[in-house]
Amino acid sequence: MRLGAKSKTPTFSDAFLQCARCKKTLFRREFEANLSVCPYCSHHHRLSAAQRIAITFDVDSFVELDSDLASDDPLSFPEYSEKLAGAVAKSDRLDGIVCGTATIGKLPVSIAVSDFGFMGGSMGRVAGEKITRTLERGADRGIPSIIFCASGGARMQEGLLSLMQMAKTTAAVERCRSAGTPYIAVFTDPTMAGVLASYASIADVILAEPRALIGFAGARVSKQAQVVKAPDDFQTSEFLLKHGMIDRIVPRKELRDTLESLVALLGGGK
Amino acid sequence: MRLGAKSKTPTFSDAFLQCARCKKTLFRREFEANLSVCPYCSHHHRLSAAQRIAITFDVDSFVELDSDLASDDPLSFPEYSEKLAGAVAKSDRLDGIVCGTATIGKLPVSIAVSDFGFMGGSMGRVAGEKITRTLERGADRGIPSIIFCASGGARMQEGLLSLMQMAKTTAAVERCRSAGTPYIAVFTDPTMAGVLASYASIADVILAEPRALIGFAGARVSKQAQVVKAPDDFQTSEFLLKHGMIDRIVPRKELRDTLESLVALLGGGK
Amino acid sequence: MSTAPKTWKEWEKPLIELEEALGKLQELANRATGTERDRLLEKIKGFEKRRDRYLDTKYHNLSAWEEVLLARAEPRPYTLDYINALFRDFIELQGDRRHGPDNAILGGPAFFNGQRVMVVGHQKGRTISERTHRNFAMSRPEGYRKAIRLFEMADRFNLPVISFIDTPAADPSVESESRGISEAIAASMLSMFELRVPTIAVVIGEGGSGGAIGIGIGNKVLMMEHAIYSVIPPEGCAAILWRAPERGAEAADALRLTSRSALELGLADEIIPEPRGGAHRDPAVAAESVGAAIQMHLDQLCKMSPDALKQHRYERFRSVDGLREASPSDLPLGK
Amino acid sequence: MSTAPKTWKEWEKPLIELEEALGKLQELANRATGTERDRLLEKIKGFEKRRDRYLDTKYHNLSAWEEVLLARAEPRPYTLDYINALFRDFIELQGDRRHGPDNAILGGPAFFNGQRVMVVGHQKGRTISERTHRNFAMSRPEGYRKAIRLFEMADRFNLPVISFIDTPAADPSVESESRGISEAIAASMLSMFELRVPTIAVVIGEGGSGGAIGIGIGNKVLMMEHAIYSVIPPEGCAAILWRAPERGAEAADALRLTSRSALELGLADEIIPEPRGGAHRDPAVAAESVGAAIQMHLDQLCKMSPDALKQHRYERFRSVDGLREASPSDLPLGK
Ligand SMILES: [Zn+2]
Ligand SMILES: [Zn+2]
Repeated sequence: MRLGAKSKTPTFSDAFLQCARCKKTLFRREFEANLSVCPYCSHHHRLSAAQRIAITFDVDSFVELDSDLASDDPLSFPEYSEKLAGAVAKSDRLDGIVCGTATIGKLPVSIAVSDFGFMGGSMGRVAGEKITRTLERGADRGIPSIIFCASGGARMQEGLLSLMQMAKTTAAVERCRSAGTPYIAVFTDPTMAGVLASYASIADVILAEPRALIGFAGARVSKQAQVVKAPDDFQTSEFLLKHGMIDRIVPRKELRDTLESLVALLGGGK
Repeated sequence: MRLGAKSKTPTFSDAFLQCARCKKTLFRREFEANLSVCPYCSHHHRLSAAQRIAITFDVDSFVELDSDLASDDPLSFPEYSEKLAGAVAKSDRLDGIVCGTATIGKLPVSIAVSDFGFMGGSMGRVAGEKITRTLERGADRGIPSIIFCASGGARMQEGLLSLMQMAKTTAAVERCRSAGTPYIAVFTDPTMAGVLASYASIADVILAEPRALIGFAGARVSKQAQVVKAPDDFQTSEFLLKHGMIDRIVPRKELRDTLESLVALLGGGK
Repeated sequence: MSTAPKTWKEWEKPLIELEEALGKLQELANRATGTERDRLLEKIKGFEKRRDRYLDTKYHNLSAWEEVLLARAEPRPYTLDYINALFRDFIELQGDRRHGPDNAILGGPAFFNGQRVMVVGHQKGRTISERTHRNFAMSRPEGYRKAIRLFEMADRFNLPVISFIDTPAADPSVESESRGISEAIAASMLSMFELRVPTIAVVIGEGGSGGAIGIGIGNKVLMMEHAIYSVIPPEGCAAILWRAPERGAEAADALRLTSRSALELGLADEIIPEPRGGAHRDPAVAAESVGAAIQMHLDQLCKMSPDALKQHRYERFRSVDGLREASPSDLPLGK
Repeated sequence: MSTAPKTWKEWEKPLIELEEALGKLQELANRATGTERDRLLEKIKGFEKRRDRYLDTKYHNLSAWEEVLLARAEPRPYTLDYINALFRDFIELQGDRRHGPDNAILGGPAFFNGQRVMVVGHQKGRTISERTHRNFAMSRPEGYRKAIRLFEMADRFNLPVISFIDTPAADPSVESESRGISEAIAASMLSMFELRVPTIAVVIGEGGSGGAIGIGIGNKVLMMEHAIYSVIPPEGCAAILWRAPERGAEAADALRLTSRSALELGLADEIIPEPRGGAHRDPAVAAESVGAAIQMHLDQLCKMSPDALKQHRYERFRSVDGLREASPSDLPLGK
């Protein structure tokens, strides 16, 4: 495992940092003990995949799989190889999705966690493949799948191949449905576009962290298309809850328990 | 068959009548040749079950079934026996639903037609039973079912037994779904309450005649509950189409052809 | 009939007086000693007997109209009270994936005596703001569509469905009609008929017409002793039939909407007895009875195969009115 | 690249001049006689050859960007043009049973060469009012939910599904987001994966990202020769990557969005050739080609069992990117 070898939190100094929302100065130790949630404004800062896994699943239960699947540049898209190499170097990982198996409350689950730090968590062939394998593992082993979403959408540098990931991952959700294995999605900041419009939105149960950005269209597109003025909470967790698109908004500190209960309640297999 | 032995159209004299909507005087012969649609304002006047069957299905193809099922008074509800006897005497029928088999474009169908003239087409035990048998016949024989709705809702004089007809008829729709036999509903004026909220609304295809009254709540209840002012077309075919609840509004003169095509297209059985 | 009560509190008046007297006696007894104390305790016992006798007599002889008023009474336990008492780890799931949350119907998975189940129910409110929040337990289309999601999930994950019914009616507003309240109710029933897991519906208070049966397609339909189940509110029935909504008590009689009538008509499978004086006098005992009844039926149903459960539910509602095999001679008006 | 055309009409200019000249010659020829007439007819033949040569050369060598402009051209045949040409007794069914009609996606049952099928497709408009009515073929959530209803009906009644894809994108408005456009697209794809009838998707013009693939889960995915299929509009791609929407032509190249690229990448199963100069020059011939291709694939698919069809569709999309069995050594960056 190379989990989070180089992951970073918003820096200020080594001992302090600044809340990305209210800009207050925070003790790093306290902040991290508080799961990277600001104690003043309760802003939920983004987590790396490694951090997420550490605070969510049973200690040392995570076994990473498919970590050797590496994104490549199938279309020879301008500047893509360089960007990809940069992301790999920065993260010491080959793709933004970390997946494998773990336990929660001692129950086995198939999991995937998206790292927004890796090219904005965008979904190319490899991200789609890892999500698909995660869901298929859930279906094949008769265990629940849990996916933490964090993505700007499809990775356009892989063109139509990226679009096809929407279909492929959806096909994997269908496998879970046929197998009768639960699939729980957690929307974290941000969950957008091609990811939202495929496997993310058709989970059996959808949880979201408070005030995450969640939407179909990028802000620019959306603004152009606006006849109706967008409400203040547009494309937030709260907006989605209000429109029935998610099941609960769960503060980070309750997320582990909620997932544990859901896994126990929805069980695995028929 | 005693179809429509005593059925009536709005009277004025023997040769003339008055449009119920625009009040213009109409030649009865022309009016009937025009399927009881006003040539001036195109108001679709209510039809008796007999008239409906005559203008819809292949000539002489209708075979009535279950005509001997008679409504009774299971709760000894005040004044119900008398009302029922009156309706029977007036219509020379035992219930408001006329059902059986017929052909349309030479293809066999299981059909039921509600007669608003019989106690407002209200659904008691017998109406529910006849609808249920109609749908079950469709499922069992692998042929499409067609139901013409016209009802004020459940028949309250049969109390909870009437409410149970909502469940029973819905169960019959489920049988059609399982059997893969199509079920087409036609909403005619009026289609309300317990009928709309059960078998009517879950047909595979829903057609409606223009400007029929269609709704869940009676006008009185609805008015009390109104926070929002009702739009002018509230509870009409046009309102339902605008809200996605029906598939097409079909003028009476095109209805036969539309049904014929649908029956041919959706076929029978898997 | 013009003297029909307007609220359940009317017949509780003598009771309140009795209980006030009891309270005073108890105070005196607490301060008294010796024979005086014994005398007071004796008196208290006597008063308690009188109270119990009154409750027994009154609550076993409520008129249909009084049952209506009691079924609507605010202190009665609501769905969440039963969930809190009988279920563990209930996780409410709110999305209908179409329009928005509905607070008049809630639901989610939970443990019931250690068994994984899906629970769905109408929820009333007690305070004014709760009631508004719950829309008086009158569900909008999104409530039924959320229920459908939960039913389908229950089917996929093999969770028995327990539904609690307690609604005056589905929401009849213009908005509800715009979003297809009729279709939502019908589709919810249809979805329950498709399930291959056990379903148990418990009418805990008001079983109000389409709004109630929309989540009421149980393999077993149970009713609390003082619950009602009706095709129309008696006031509405009186208004339509006699243009006299004030004749609700008469209509209540005619509609045969009590649990006893439903059992006699074969439309309910069991009556769950309530504690002396109604569920609200001892919610814990009431919940215990509900829990025991659910468990008993659940045990039976869980022995059946998925296909058998679906078929059983179909048969139950197909035959519930005794007409299935009807031929002319069965019916008085038949020829 | 700064000289990239802004509309397909730019490269049709020489053509228009040619055809004007042709028209004049024809007029002269009509009035001429004898050798003069022969000379003119000869000249006409020459001009026609030049026109055809121009069309052949030009239309076989369009740049990716030109393909984008052509795919968006208003005279191209739209879904309803193909339905009218190839299907009989089409009955449009409009209800989504949730919110309202959607005019950007239409569908219903119809006969295709005598066979009962379900046809669903995006619909563009030509006049300004048609375009507004069709919301520029940008479907709202209700369009996809209507499509789901039709897919499920097709499955129940054993009708193969033919979908025509022609949309710039799904509608990205605030209203669409409020009603769950993302969920609707995903659920529509999911529904197509569940089908046990043949599905054939034909990209006839613009295959615009999620809005396109939402109804694009075919056992076979066919593309018209001059259709495009892209994860993002090239202008949007250029705007995001280079903050220069005007560099759409470059992005179009990079995105590999032409039918030829899709075929090469294994993402399309067949390219349907268009008449010389594009489908709009001879819609009848174009429709004939589309019909023939559909019929050919339909014949093959109809031989498969319902379960095999579902599995086939899953396999197709599961393996489409060649990664299914990928191990590290397959990939350049793998370690
Ligand atoms: Zn803060
Ligand atoms: Zn008129």
